[in-house]
Order: sequence, then structure tokens, then C-alpha cells
Amino acid sequence: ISTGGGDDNGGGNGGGGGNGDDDTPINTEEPTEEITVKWAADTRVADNEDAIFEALRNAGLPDNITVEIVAGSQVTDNRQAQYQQWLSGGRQEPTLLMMDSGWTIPFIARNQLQNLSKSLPSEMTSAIEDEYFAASVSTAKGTDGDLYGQPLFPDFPTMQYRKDLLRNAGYTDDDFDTWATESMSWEEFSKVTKEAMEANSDVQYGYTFQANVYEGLSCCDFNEFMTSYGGAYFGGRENLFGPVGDRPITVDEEPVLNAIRMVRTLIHGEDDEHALEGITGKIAPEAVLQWTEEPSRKPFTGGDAIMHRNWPYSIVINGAEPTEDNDQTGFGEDLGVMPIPYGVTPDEAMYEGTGGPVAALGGWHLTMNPNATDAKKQAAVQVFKAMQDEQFQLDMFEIIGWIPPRPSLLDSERAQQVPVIGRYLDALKVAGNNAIPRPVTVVWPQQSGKVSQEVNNAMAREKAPEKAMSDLKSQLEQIEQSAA
Amino acid sequence: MSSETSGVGVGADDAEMKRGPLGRWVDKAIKNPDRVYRAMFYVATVFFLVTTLFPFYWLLVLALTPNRLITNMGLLPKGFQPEVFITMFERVPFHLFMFNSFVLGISTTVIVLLIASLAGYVFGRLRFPGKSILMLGILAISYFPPAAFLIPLFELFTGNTALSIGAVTISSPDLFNTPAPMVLPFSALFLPLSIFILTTFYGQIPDGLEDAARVEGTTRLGALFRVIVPLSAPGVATAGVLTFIAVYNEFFFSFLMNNGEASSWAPIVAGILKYQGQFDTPFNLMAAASIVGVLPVAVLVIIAQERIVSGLTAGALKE
Amino acid sequence: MGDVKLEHVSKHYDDVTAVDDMNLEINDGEFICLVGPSGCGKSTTMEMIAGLTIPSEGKVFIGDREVTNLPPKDRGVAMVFQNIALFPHMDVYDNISFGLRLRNYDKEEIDRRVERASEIVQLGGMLERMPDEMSGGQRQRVAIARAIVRNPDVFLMDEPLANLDAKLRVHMRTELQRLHKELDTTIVYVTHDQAEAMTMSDRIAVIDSGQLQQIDPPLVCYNEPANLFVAGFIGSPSMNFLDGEITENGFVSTNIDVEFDPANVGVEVGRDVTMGIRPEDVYLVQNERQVANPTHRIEATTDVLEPMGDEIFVYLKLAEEAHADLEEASVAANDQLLMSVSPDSDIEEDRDVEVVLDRTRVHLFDTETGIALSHGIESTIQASGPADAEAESDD
Amino acid sequence: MGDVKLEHVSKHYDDVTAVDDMNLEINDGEFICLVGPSGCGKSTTMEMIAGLTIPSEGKVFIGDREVTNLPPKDRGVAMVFQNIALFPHMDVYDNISFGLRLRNYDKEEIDRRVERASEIVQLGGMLERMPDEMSGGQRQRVAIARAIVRNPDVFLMDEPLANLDAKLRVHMRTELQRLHKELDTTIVYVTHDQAEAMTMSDRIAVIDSGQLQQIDPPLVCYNEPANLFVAGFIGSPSMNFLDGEITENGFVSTNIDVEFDPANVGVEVGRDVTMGIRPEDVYLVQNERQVANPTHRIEATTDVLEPMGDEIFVYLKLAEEAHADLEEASVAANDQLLMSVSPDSDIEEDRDVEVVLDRTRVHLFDTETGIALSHGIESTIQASGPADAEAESDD
Amino acid sequence: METLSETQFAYLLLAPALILLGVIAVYPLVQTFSMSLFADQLTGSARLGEFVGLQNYIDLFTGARDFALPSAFLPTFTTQFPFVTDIYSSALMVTLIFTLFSVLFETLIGFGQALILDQDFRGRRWVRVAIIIPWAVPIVIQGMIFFLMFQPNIGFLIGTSDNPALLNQLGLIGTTPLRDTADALFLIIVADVWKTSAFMALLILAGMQSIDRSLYDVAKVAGASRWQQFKLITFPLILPTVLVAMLFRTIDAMRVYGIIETMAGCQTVPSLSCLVVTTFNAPLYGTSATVAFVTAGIIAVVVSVYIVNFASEGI
Ligand SMILES: Nc1ncnc2c1ncn2[C@@H]1O[C@H](COP(=O)(O)OP(=O)(O)OP(=O)(O)O)[C@@H](O)[C@H]1O
Ligand SMILES: Nc1ncnc2c1ncn2[C@@H]1O[C@H](COP(=O)(O)OP(=O)(O)OP(=O)(O)O)[C@@H](O)[C@H]1O
Ligand SMILES: [Mg+2]
Ligand SMILES: [Mg+2]
Repeated sequence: ISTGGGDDNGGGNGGGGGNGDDDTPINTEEPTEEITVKWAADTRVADNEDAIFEALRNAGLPDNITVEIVAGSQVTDNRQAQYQQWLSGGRQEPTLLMMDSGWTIPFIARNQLQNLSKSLPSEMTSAIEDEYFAASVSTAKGTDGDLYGQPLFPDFPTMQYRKDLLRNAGYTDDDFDTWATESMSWEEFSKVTKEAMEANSDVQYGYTFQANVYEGLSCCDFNEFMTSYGGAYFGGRENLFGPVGDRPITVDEEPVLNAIRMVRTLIHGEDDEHALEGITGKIAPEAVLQWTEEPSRKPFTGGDAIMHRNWPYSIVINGAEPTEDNDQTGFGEDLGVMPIPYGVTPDEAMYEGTGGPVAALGGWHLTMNPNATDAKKQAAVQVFKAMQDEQFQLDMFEIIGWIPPRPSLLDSERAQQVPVIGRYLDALKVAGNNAIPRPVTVVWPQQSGKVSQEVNNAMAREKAPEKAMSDLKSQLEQIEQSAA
Repeated sequence: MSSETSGVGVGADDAEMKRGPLGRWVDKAIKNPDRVYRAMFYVATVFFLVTTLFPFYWLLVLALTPNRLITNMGLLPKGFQPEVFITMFERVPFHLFMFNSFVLGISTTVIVLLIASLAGYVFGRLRFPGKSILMLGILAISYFPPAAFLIPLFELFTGNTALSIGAVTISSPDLFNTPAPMVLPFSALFLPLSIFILTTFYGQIPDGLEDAARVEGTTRLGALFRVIVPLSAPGVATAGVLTFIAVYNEFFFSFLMNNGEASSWAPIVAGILKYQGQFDTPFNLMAAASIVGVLPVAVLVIIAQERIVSGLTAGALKE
Repeated sequence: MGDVKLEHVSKHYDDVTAVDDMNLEINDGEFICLVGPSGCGKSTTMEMIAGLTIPSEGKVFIGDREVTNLPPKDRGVAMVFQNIALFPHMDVYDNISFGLRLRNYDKEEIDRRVERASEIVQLGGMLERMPDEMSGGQRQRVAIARAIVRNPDVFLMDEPLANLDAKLRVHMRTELQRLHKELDTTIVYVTHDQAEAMTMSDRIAVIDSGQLQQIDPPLVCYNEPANLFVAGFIGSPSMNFLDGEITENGFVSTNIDVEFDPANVGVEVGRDVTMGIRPEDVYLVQNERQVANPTHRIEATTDVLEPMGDEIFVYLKLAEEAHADLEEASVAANDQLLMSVSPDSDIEEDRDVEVVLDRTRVHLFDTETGIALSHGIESTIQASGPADAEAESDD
Repeated sequence: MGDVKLEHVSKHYDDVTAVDDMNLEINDGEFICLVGPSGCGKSTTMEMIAGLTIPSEGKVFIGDREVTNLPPKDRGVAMVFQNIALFPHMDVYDNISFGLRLRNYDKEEIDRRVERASEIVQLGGMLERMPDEMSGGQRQRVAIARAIVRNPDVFLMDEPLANLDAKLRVHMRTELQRLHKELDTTIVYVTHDQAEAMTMSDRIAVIDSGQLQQIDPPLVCYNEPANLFVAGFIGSPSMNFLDGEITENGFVSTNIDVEFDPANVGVEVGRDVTMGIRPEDVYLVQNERQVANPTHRIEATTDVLEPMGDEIFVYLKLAEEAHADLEEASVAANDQLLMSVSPDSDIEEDRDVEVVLDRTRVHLFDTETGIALSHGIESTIQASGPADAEAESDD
Repeated sequence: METLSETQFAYLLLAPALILLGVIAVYPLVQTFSMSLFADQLTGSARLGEFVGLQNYIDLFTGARDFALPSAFLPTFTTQFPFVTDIYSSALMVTLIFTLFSVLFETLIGFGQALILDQDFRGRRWVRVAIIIPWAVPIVIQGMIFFLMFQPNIGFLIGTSDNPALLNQLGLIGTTPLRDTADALFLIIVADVWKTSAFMALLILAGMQSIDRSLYDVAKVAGASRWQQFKLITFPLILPTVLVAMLFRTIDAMRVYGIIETMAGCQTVPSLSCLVVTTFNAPLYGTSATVAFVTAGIIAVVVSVYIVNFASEGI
């Protein structure tokens, strides 16, 4: 017995399988026959299939092309594992894949995606390069600079807060208006939170965020803390996506340590051994160390917290008008949203593109299976085209809350009409403009685990920040070297 | 139990009248130790009932509490939302996933019981060279984490493995999104357990009964299925239940051998995960779904337990 | 068809030889009883005929086929197991009809046969009981019924009546004999009940330690046992044995002498022999007239009396005869003699009596090898000649 | 200590009454045999004494304690089970020593006792075998040894010798009797072997359909059966029965008349009675002189002959006597008579013979109720008087 | 078929099992083993890098590959307080601790449950279902139940450092137990025992039900108390079943993954299977295959304890 699709057991190029011609131009004419392309998306897409389909048609998708949605798991790791098997197994289906911007690059590095720069008309690719959120686009590019995915929507976390509680501490709508676009420093933030806590003694927590040992800590929460203090994993934005093994590892530098010290202060108080000067302490519960998004949101939604860092999905929940229907949860207009606070200003920052009110970048791309048949690829191009349509993107913002991938659209009248989230577009835009992608490379999955482990340890006072970060540095070093 | 303290400390020499309830109880217990057994038995039963059922109760509490209110939970539901059991079907066609799981579970169980019966018979009742080696070899398969099988099996079931005989090359069929790439690995992976269970049970059936069947005119296989299997009913039913439940809960192959759609034979685990959003998790729906998902297994257990527990009447295995 | 032949068959377990170079020919339609002490290899022999145990050596034939390695189902045998082995999960009806159902007999035929078999074993009305709801004897009867519903070439029955009371045994005995005649089937039958072996069988095969000792019609085994073992084993209570020596005057021992001319019976003088005499061939002198050819009178004292209803066993202590010339070794236990008398005999414990032996019923065995030297010491007046017996055993 | 008493004990299963209002008193140190047809309730009775089955009604006493609801372990009984039930996971030594180990006897004591028990049952050298490596008889012997190593107040033995050959049975019989004497233990013993019941027991309890029929010393049961059932059940081969009627001249039936004065035996004229006579009490006229008090000669034809070695059973066909006045109903099967003669008798099949009956051994039963009316019809000359018997059974 | 020798017959009946296992298990394992002989390859369309022979295995045992794994493979004893922290940062030790305690408690509790289920009492049908049903709970749900119970601010079983719950006060677990390896391991064992005791109970019960009841009659008459009946009859007769159950539980426990992933994450409680899955997803196929085979090897070593027992039990 020998395996087909190349001698993959022999260490050869087993991955590709099929007809991996991922860089020949595709016929971009509209196909003439009836054709159905499968799109691996998620349940939310599948749930809104009809509306989305209509939006696509409105955006010019030819009538003879049908899109069939394969509702994969919403759990991103599961999706990644599935796609990994499908693509390395050389399957022809599905033709279109919805990919997390957090792990598109490894697929690109393994030649498992259709090179859009080579196979799409240049007007399509340049629209993406020019008009979309730059940070998003950067997570859909290969080391060669070619584009392999078309961003569907970005995702940026923001700081949510309870206006009603802050009013008790003496803050006013003026302050809130300012905060919506001009973020505050961590020092100020902690002070404000502390004041609010004192003013609302029945509220249990000040600031809730996510610091469990998980991808979310390394990609996002800590990435934000660190970057906002001007630090970086690998020395600044330009090294985010490589070259692996050939870039500095800067996790043991002072900005990074400060970020940890800051968090330690937030949790354990100012008398912590490694407290950061200027930060007001004990505003975050120890529980954050075990919290991911949902558990951390629960107390905030339940009215037990003042400040909460989370993704836009939770704005929809927390900003809803309290009604019978949702059991009186949601704070309506009392929900405030602002960009994440900053540690240092961009000028003070050690590395280019750091400092300021950074927001970790999430979001999803649309990519194409290079093993698909030419006919399907041809039809798929029409889908790409339709999804570039601005109206479609606004439609999607309305239908399932996908933030339009073009920053310009956030200013549009229509976007602001969208219930709840439409109110907070200002803050989102700031976040979007200051978005920082995770440093995703082929070795990021390994590095991410180490980062979250060490950072969590340091935050939990199990290791001194310096020790944790120097340990981390040597581990990252090894990983970098292994892949060089 | 509340009377415990009142009884302690009352002198044994005191008149019967003065004894606390416990004293009297102890007295009776000494005369009739069966009472002690009974008491121990009830205490243990209640203990096990509480410990095993409490998480289910909590699951029910979670299901009935609106998701938004799931925070600072106590022992009672916060709010009462029984319609969650309808919502869960609206959100996800959960019944279809359950159906898939049933089909996968039953077909795997049938295959496993059949094959393991043959193997269990061989290992339990025959002597032949190579027996121990083979048993160890079969056992060794269960040492491997499922991931160790995945890539080659994926290739095999997606039509990427080819068998070359001379000039002819037959490539394996593409079975992705069918039950086969789940049922086959399940069967192989759960087979060793069933083989071992059945080996011990079949090995304990007295030879005389098999002999009698053979003289009456059965083949050895006939004797296996007419005498040995029915007499091992507790073991067979247990192997069956264990296999079925294992399939029902499996998530590794269930997950990677289909695209996660009910129409592609994805099982119940995929259904439950479908409730989960990228960040938001409707704990109440998932809890409701698991309660609903566990119910059929409860029914199965009730059906099977008659076999498991009272498959044999007293003295059944007399020679 | 139903003849069974074992050729040099042996069966060894790890450390035990259960059957040792057994040669056995059973004719079609014959009723053979296997008898022998517990553990002598009877069941093992049966199992080898049935195909449940594969011989370590030798061949088994049924009909004209060699079946040594044939599975039981193709041998055309039915068996009643010593351990009964009812299927615990089936009721009586299903147990009995098991073999028929396997052969896809139609419902009526099965019903008919089960009905008949259950009547024979007197189990009518119990067809729906489960085995564990029955008494030991009832179970055994189910086992018998299970075998007899079928029409095999050979019946193998391993102590089929062990758990039945005397009356039912007699009934079953006649039923089995009737069945045997009706079906003309070969029956191999293990029993420890002498009466069964004597009345039912065409020939008895006596086995000891896995070895065949004698196979002959019952009366031949009784009257002309081939060796000391058979003589002692067949007959209940057992034959009396007295160790002695052949002199010119006949048999001499510490306690009993029997005069005869050694030349007449063909035993050389000086040989160590064991004399055997059955309890019923010892007579009180009062009844001497019942014996055509008695020995001289022997003095004895009655010891224990065991009344059995239809007879009384009398244990006699023999007086010592004066033979200083006999070696010490052969003296042991020579002073006891068991006698059976009819229950109306006028006999009491601890009384001196005189007895005589029936000379025609005196057996002589070589003490060393155990082989029979002579049955009856006045060869002219023997009851049934060895010539007849041999003729019988040949057919 | 070891006396056992059942008071109005019954045991009902769903649809069967296994034991029906049984009253049984067994004295300390007594050896009682329970006999009765298969399924009559013997094992159930034993199980109720052992405590394995709780009676549906009634009370059980052992010693002076009521034990009806006491668990088996507190009753001081040891039992040999009919189904043997060896522990499959223990070798012979462990099986035998099981009860001793439970009582924490020390190693030497256990060794000593196991050794002795295994010698009694002749299993020396097999102590390390597992049950499935043994023959049927060997297993049964292990089961016996397992019971006799202990020193209980009461031994319960349910057909303990069923799988043993005649010789071993005799051996075991004496061993058990010796044990009984030595330990002075009460023994309740189930057997279907008449010889066992006759020789071993102090009293025999005859059970039918769960009801106690008679409990008396063996010879009383044999010679003076309380009713038709006991008469037919005890004794092998069975007693001959002839249905008839009492006239002024005595007993009259279609085939046999026996003259006597009904007044003498206390039976009123005109009653339907069944006469019973055992095969050994029928004599050929040649042997008439052996009988002190014979009946008049009866004409018959010999039918089948069954030679048993030590005796021959002769089936006689009776000629019909002319009694037109007898009803048809009672005629059935009245024309057969079984006789036993000694093996040297000069008798052949299909010959006309004349026989006589021993009048002292003729039994009369009420046909309807089955109750015995008279044992022997010349009351003066009976062999063992009912008075003696009653005296015996009282101690 | 019936005329085949016992050996031939045995192999004929084994054929279906051997074919199924051959194609679905052995063949993939051979493939995977060959993968373990190649270097990882993260870029390009090839799944694997160059042939490296046994280098992956050597790296794994020397710790040279630890950087690619969520945790160290073997315990390292270089720091000052070796036992406190490093045991929990070794996948091997974490797995062994989990296996030891979960199998031990599952066996004991399963035994107790089986004893109860073996009794005759009213309502036993429902008690049986109650005891068996945790086994039917999918791992994701099992994880969710325990995750929520021990989630600060959701579950009631833990409190905060200001307001500790009972378990915290007893010092059993901290207030963020699921991020702490020792605490999380303890809770994962609890969760596993809750779910999997039923597996043991079911098998042990089946074993008990197969025992010839007349043996108990013999034992009772011989004077055995309940405890002695259990010790001398029940226990030895179900021992083979218990050993099989424990054997497979041990194997399963050594491969624990799902409950860890759903409760605490592989980074916090690194088990051997965690290493396999994490590297598999990375995707470091060479390393993953290597860890898988080493895991199997370690399981083989642990399981040999049972095998020796089996041999002595004569199964
Ligand atoms: N569990 C049961 N359920 C129903 N009937 C039963 C049960 N056990 C015994 N019996 C019936 O009770 C009667 C008495 O049985 P028991 O075992 O006492 O007979 P026995 O005298 O020992 O007979 P045997 O000599 O055949 O052993 C029988 O008819 C039997 O069928
Ligand atoms: N599986 C076995 N392993 C070892 N020895 C055995 C095995 N089976 C039988 N034996 C021995 O072989 C001998 C013959 O056994 P077999 O069962 O044929 O005796 P048997 O003549 O039927 O005796 P019984 O009258 O007691 O039933 C016995 O000594 C027995 O112990
Ligand atoms: Mg035998
Ligand atoms: Mg009985």
C-alpha cells in the first residue's frame, strides 16, 4: 500500500495533494452554467443564510451561482484543525473558506491557499490593499507580499464602562464624550475605576478582562497591555510576521515588564512587590487570571463591574435596552465605550507603531481552496467580487454585526443607524486605526502557549516579571531557531 | 442520623427507658447485623445518588436560567425559562445530530459486538499458539492517542490512499461526510475494550454447556451465539453500552471526518458545539442540549440494564 | 452405521493419563456399559467418542468413517452429560427441542417429539419451567429427554440416572431399553449402578486407570472375571479374596483350605494365588443341601450383621487353620469372609457357625499379575462355560 | 444440641408447593435418610434446615433455638449440595478448607483436617487440582470432604454419593457411618439408593409430593410400610400389588386368591383391598419347604428372566382364576408377578411353573386410601413384630 | 470450518478483528511511525521535513524539544525547589498523577456503586440509571459543568480572596483553581471520577451478575459472613473483570485530553495527549507523531503491571 497524492509518508510534499496550482490566473468571467460553491463559514452565517444570500445578489452575484454555506464550528481552534485536514488532504471542497485572521498566515506559509494576487484581477486586489483596514490586510499576506485572503470583517476590542456608575463618582457626559475618541492612560484609568468603586460600594468589581492561560491572553489582552506600554514581542510592528529566527526577541524589555507590573498592580494592589508606580491598585479581581471572554463578561453584564474589556459582540449585549425579552439585562445608553487605555504615547514608545490606545486585531478573511476545480474557482471569484461591494459590507454589519472592513464605511450614515453598536462607531474606529495584529507566523501556535503561560504566571505572582520574561525569552528564542 | 448525638454518652447500663433512639438502634443492630448493612446500604446509596446527580441538577439549573443571568449562581435557578428546551431546537437542529449519533453509535456497537464476540470467544475459550502476543498486540492499539491515527486515516477516507497491484492502482473511495470514516475508526478503537471484556466473560462459561450445544448439533459458532453469548448477557450488554456511549461522546474523529453539518453525519458533540459562538457561550442552551442529549442514553441504559443486571437468574452458571 | 471403534486411543492431560491405549469395538445396535472406579476415564472416553475431546493418540471410528477430528455435530451422536449441563437460559421445552430446532424440524414434529420425550421421562406439564426451578432429578430427566428426542446413530449416556430414585430408575431403565430396541441405536452408557449395568447391557466394559480390563456380557464378567480387578469391582458387595498357595492338595491359606487336584484346573503347584468367592456362594451348613458340590466345612464366628431387607449380609471371622509353612506376607486380612443369607435365616451376631463354599463358584487368580487362572475348581460342573461366553462375546 | 424439628413447614413457589405442612422431629445424633421420588421436596427440606430457603409457613428448630429466620452461618450446619457447587477458582485444598479458614483455624489444624478428609474420600494427591480438572466422582468427593472437615451440629447431605461407583460408595458409606459414630452428629441424608438408606440410617423419612408419608427405622419401613406409596417405593425391585376384595374366605382377585379369616387380621369383608407381596417372598414350589407358612399353589408362566448375578428376577404371567363376580375395573395389570430366585435355580423363560407366597409377608392395603391394613396374614408367625419396631422407633 | 484445527479455527475467527485493526489501526500507526522519523516542516506544501531518523525521540528525552511543547516532557530538577513546581510542569508527571488518582478513586467508588446496584431493592432501576448516567455525558458538557462550578463569579464552589467559599477555606483549592496546575489537576480528577466511576461500576456489576449464585449458598452454609462472601467468592471471581476495567481505565487516563481542554486548557494541565494534540495542531507532525509513540510506549510500561497480574491470574 502506498499513499497517493505524493509520498507524504516519505517526508515529501504530501501536504498539497490535488492540483495545487494556486498561482495561475483564474478565469474571471462570469460562468454561464448553473454552479454551486460551498463556503465553509460558521453557524451565525448559516443562521442568516437567506438574508446574506439576498445581500450577495444585491451586490451583483450572478443568478446562476449559488453559495452553499457549510456551518463549521464557531470555535476557532476546531475550525483551524478542520481546515488543516481538509487542505492538506487536498480536498476540492469547500471552495471558499472563512479563516481567522489569527491563523491565516500559517496556511499561506504552507501553500495551502489560492494566491489572490496572482489569480485575481489586480483591481480587486488593489481595492483590498488600498481601502481595507491595513492591519487586517497584513494578516492575509504571505512573506512574498502577495495577498491570499480578502478580509471579511475586522474585530477590535474596546473598553466598556458603566456611565451610571461613573456619574456617581462625579464624571459627566462631557468626560464620556472625550473618552470615546481620546483614550486615557492606565494611570488615569485605574484611578477613575477606583473612584467609581468607592462611589459604588455595592458593585463588586472594578475592571474585568481576560487573563486566563489561553490564546486570548497572548494574542490580545496582553498584546494590548504590552503594546500600549510601547513594548513588543519581536521588536516592533515590522517584525510581526517574520522573519522567523531572524528578528529580535524583546519580551524581557522594560515596556513589557511594565505592562506586567501594571497588571499586577491592578490585581494585587500597589503594595505588590512588583507594583508599577502610578497605577492605582486592586481594581481587578484575581479571578481575571482564570477568565476568558464569557466568564469575564458575566459580572459586567450582571451589573457587578464598572469597566470591562471585550470584543464588539459584547457591546451588542451590554448596550441593549433592558427589556422583558432579555430579562432586563443590558444598560442601553448607560453603556459607555472607549478605546483601550494606553501606557505610553506613541512618541514615548520604544518601537515604531506601538504605544497609544492599541486594540488587538481579530476578524476573519475569505480565502480560496487552491484544490477546487477551475469551474468552481471561476464562480468563487464572483463571490469575492460581490463581497467587496460596500453595500454588501454594510448589509452584513446590519445582518450579523460584521464590522465593515473598510474604515471609511464606519463613517457612513447607514452604519451609524445600526442599533446599539452604531452608537459606538467612534470608539471602534479609533480601535481599528490602532489595531495591532498578533505576531502570527508558522511558529506562533507554539509561542502563544508559552507567552500565555509565562505572562499568567507573572500576573499571578508565581514568578517575578523579570524571571518570567527571561524564561519566556529563551523559550521563544528556541522556537524561533527551530524554524529558522 | 440527626439522633446521633442524643444517643451517644448514654450509659449502656441505663435502663431501656433512658436510651436514646440511637442506643436502641445500636442494641437492635447488635442483635440483627442485617440492620447495620441496611443502614450502611442506604447511607451509601444516598451518598452516591447525591454525588452523581448533583451535577445534573446543576445542569438543569443552568438550563433554566436565562443565559444573561448566569452569574453568581447559587443552588437555585435564577429565573425560570423552560422554553429553552424549545429554543435549543430552533437554534440548532439538535434532533438531527442526535439521530446521527444514534446511527453511528448503533452501527459501531453492532460491528464491535460481532467482531469482538468472535475474538473474545477465541481468546477466552481456545488455546492456540500466538494467543498472548495477539492479545497484547490488540491491546497495544489502545495505547495510542487518537491523533496518532488521524492523518493516514484522513488520507484513506478522502480517497488519497492508493493500492498498487502491479499496473493497476485502486485508490480508496472518498467517504468524507459519510458515516463510514467515523464508524470504522470507532470500531477499531473501541474494539480492544470489548474484546477484553468479552474474553473474560466468555472464558467463565463452563465448558459443559458449550459441549452440550455442540453435541446437540451446533457448530462452535452456533454454540457461541446460542449459548455463550446469551449466558454472558451482562458482559455483552455492558460492552455494548460502553461502546455505544463512547461513540456517542467521541469528539476527535467525529469532528474531523465530516464538515460538522447534521446532513454530513456529524454527531451530537458537533451539535452541542454549534451553540457556541466565537466568544459568547450560551451556557443555558448547551446545558439544555446536553440534558436532551443524555436522555436517550438514559433510556438505553434502562433497556440494557435489565440485561446487564438481571440477565442471569440465580444459579445460572451451574455446571 | 452406528458401530464405534477406538483404536489405540489415549488422552493425556498435563500430568494425568486419563485414557491409556484403549481399544474398543462396539457393534452397531449394541448396548455397552462402561464401568470403573471414579476417575478411571469413562467420561473422557465418552467425550472422545462425542468429539468433545480430541485424543492425544489413536483413532476413533463411527460407522466406517474415521471421525477422530470431526466436530461433534457431524458424528451423529447424542449425549447425556454427567454434569447435566442444561442451558440455564432456556426453559425445559427449549432445552429439549434445542437439537431439533437446530435441524429446522417443523413445529409440529418438534412438539410431537418433545411431548413424547417428556412423557418418557415423566416431565409432562413442566415444559415451561426454567432449569433453576427444578429439582436435581428433574433436571437430569430433562437432560435425558434432550438426548432422546433426536435420532442419532449413537447414544452416549454418562450416568444418566444418577439422581433418580429407585422406582424412576427402573422405569427409565425399561424405557431406555425399549428405546434401544425400537431405534436399534448403539448405546454407550456409563453407570456406577451394578443393577443397571447387569440388566441393560449387552456387554460391559470394565475400565481401570484408563485401561480396558475386560469387555464381555454381564454374566461373563460376573461369573468369569478376567482378573482380580474385575472380580472385585463387579458385584456388590464385593467378592471375598483370600491369599494363599497352590499345593498338591489344592488351595491352602492361613484360614481356608480347598482341596482339589491342581492338575485338573491347570494350575501348577507352588504358585501364589488368590482365591475369590462371592458372598452369595458361601452357605451356612444348614443350607448345604442347596449346593451341589460344597467344600469341606469351615469354622467361623459371625461378626456384624447387615440386614438389607431382601437379604442379610453377614461378616464372618474365620478360625485359623494350622499352616506354619505359609509365609507371613500373604496372611493379611485373610480372616474375614462376607456371606449373604436370606432374611428369614435364623442367624445372630457373635455366634459360631460353619459354612461351606460352592466349589463351582470358587475363582483362582494369580496373586502377582491378577490374571484369572480358573473359575470353579471342578471343571466338569460349571454353570456357564467359558466357551459359551466367548461365543457370545464374538457376535 | 443437634436435634432438628420442623413444625408445620411449607414452601410454596409460584405455582408449586414443594413442601407441604411437614412435621419432622430428628433427634440429636440421629442418622435420618430422606427418600422419595424425584421432585418430592427433599432438597427443599434440606435447604430450609440449612437456612438457604425460608419456609413460606411454619417453624424450624435446631437444638432448642428457633432458627426459622436465622442466617445459615449461625445454624451450625454443614451441607453437601446435590449440585456439588465447588468454588471454580479454588483448588481442592482451598475448597475443602474453606469453612475452616473462615473460622481462622490455624494452619496446622487445617492441614491435618484436610489431610484426613481427603483420605476418607480418597483424594490424597489431588489437593492441588482445580475443579475443572476432575472427574464427576472426584468433584463429588471434594464436596463431601468440604462438609466433613467441619464439626457442625448437623450434617446435611444431599445425594452425596450419586456419582460414585459401587465400591467407593460402600467405602464412603462405612466412612460416613464411622464419622457419625465418632462425632455423634445429627445427619440428614438424601439418597435414592435403597441400600444406602437401609444400611446407614436410624430412621427413614419417606416423602411424597412434599408430604411426609412415614418415618421409621429402615426395616419397619420395609416390612411394615404405612401405606401403598411407601410399600411401592421402598424395596427394589418394587413390591407386587394385586387389586382385589375381601371375602369371607380371605383375599380374592382375578388372578390370585389367598385364604384367611378376615376376622383374624381385622379387615371387614367386602372391602376393596390391594394385596402386596415382595418378589423375594414368592417361591417356586420346589423351594416351598423354605417357607414356614405358604399359601396355596399359584399357577403361572415365566415371562422375562433378568439375571442380576447374585439373583435372577423372574417375571411371571398369572393364570386367571374364575371370579366372574369381580368388577372389571380392578382387573388391570393384575396378571403380573415379579419373583426373585437364586442364580443357580433351574428356571427358563416361557415355562409353566407353580409358586407359593409367604403368608407372613403378605401385606394388605385399603385400595382407596392406600393405608396399610395388615402386614402378614397369620399374625402369630411374623418375623419381626410391629411391637419391636415401634419400640425401636421411639428412641 | 469445523474440521479446522483449533489454531486454524482461532485465526479464522480472529480474521475480521485483525483485518479491521490492520487497516484502520495498524496501517495508520505504521504511517505515523514513519512520520516520527522526519523533521517538522512548517512552511511549504510538504507536510514533513527531511529524514532525521530517531532524532525526534532523542530530542524528546533530552528535553531538546520541550520548547515546542506546551510543557516539558520529563520533569527537570534543575531549579532550587524541584519538586514543588517542576513536577507539575512535566507532562509525564502530570499524566501519571492524574492516572494514579483517578483510576484509584474510580475503582473504589465504582466498586461501591456496583455493590449497591447488585442489591435488590425498590427503585433500584432508577438508582442504576442515576449512577450510570454520568458516563453518558459528553466530555464538552462534563467540562462545562465543572468549568462553571469552579468559575469565579459563576459557580458557587469557589469565592474570592475576600470572600472565600468553603473549599477555599479548607485550603483544598485556591480562588482561581483552574489556572493553577495543582488545583486544576485536582479538579479534573474529581470531574473524571464523577463521570467515569460509572464505567467501572458497570463492568464490575456485570462481573458480579455472572457469578453462580449457588456458590453463595455453599459459602453461607460454610459460615461465611457477608464480608467473607465478598472477600472469598465475589472478589476473586470478579477480579478478572476488575483488572480489565482498571486496565482500560488506566490506558484511557494516560491519554486524558478532552476534559483538560474543556476545563483548564493544555497549557495549565499538560498531559501527554495534550502534547500530541497541541503539536498536531501546530502543526508539528514529526514531533506529534514522536510524542504519540512515546506516549504509547509509556502506557505500555505502565500497563505491563497489569499484564503481569493477568498472567498470574491465568487469563
Ligand atoms: N425455584 C423454584 N421454582 C419453582 N419450583 C421449584 C423451585 N425449586 C424447586 N421447585 C420445585 O419444587 C419441587 C421440590 O424440589 P426439590 O428440589 O426439593 O426436589 P427433590 O426432592 O430434591 O428432588 P430430586 O430428587 O429430583 O433432587 C420440585 O417439583 C421442583 O420442581
Ligand atoms: N482437564 C483435566 N485436566 C487434568 N486432568 C483431568 C482433566 N479432566 C479429567 N482429568 C482426569 O482424568 C481422569 C479421568 O477423568 P474422567 O472424567 O474420564 O473420569 P470418570 O471415569 O468419568 O470418573 P467419574 O466416574 O468420577 O466421573 C481423572 O483422574 C481426572 O482427574
Ligand atoms: Mg465421569
Ligand atoms: Mg434434590
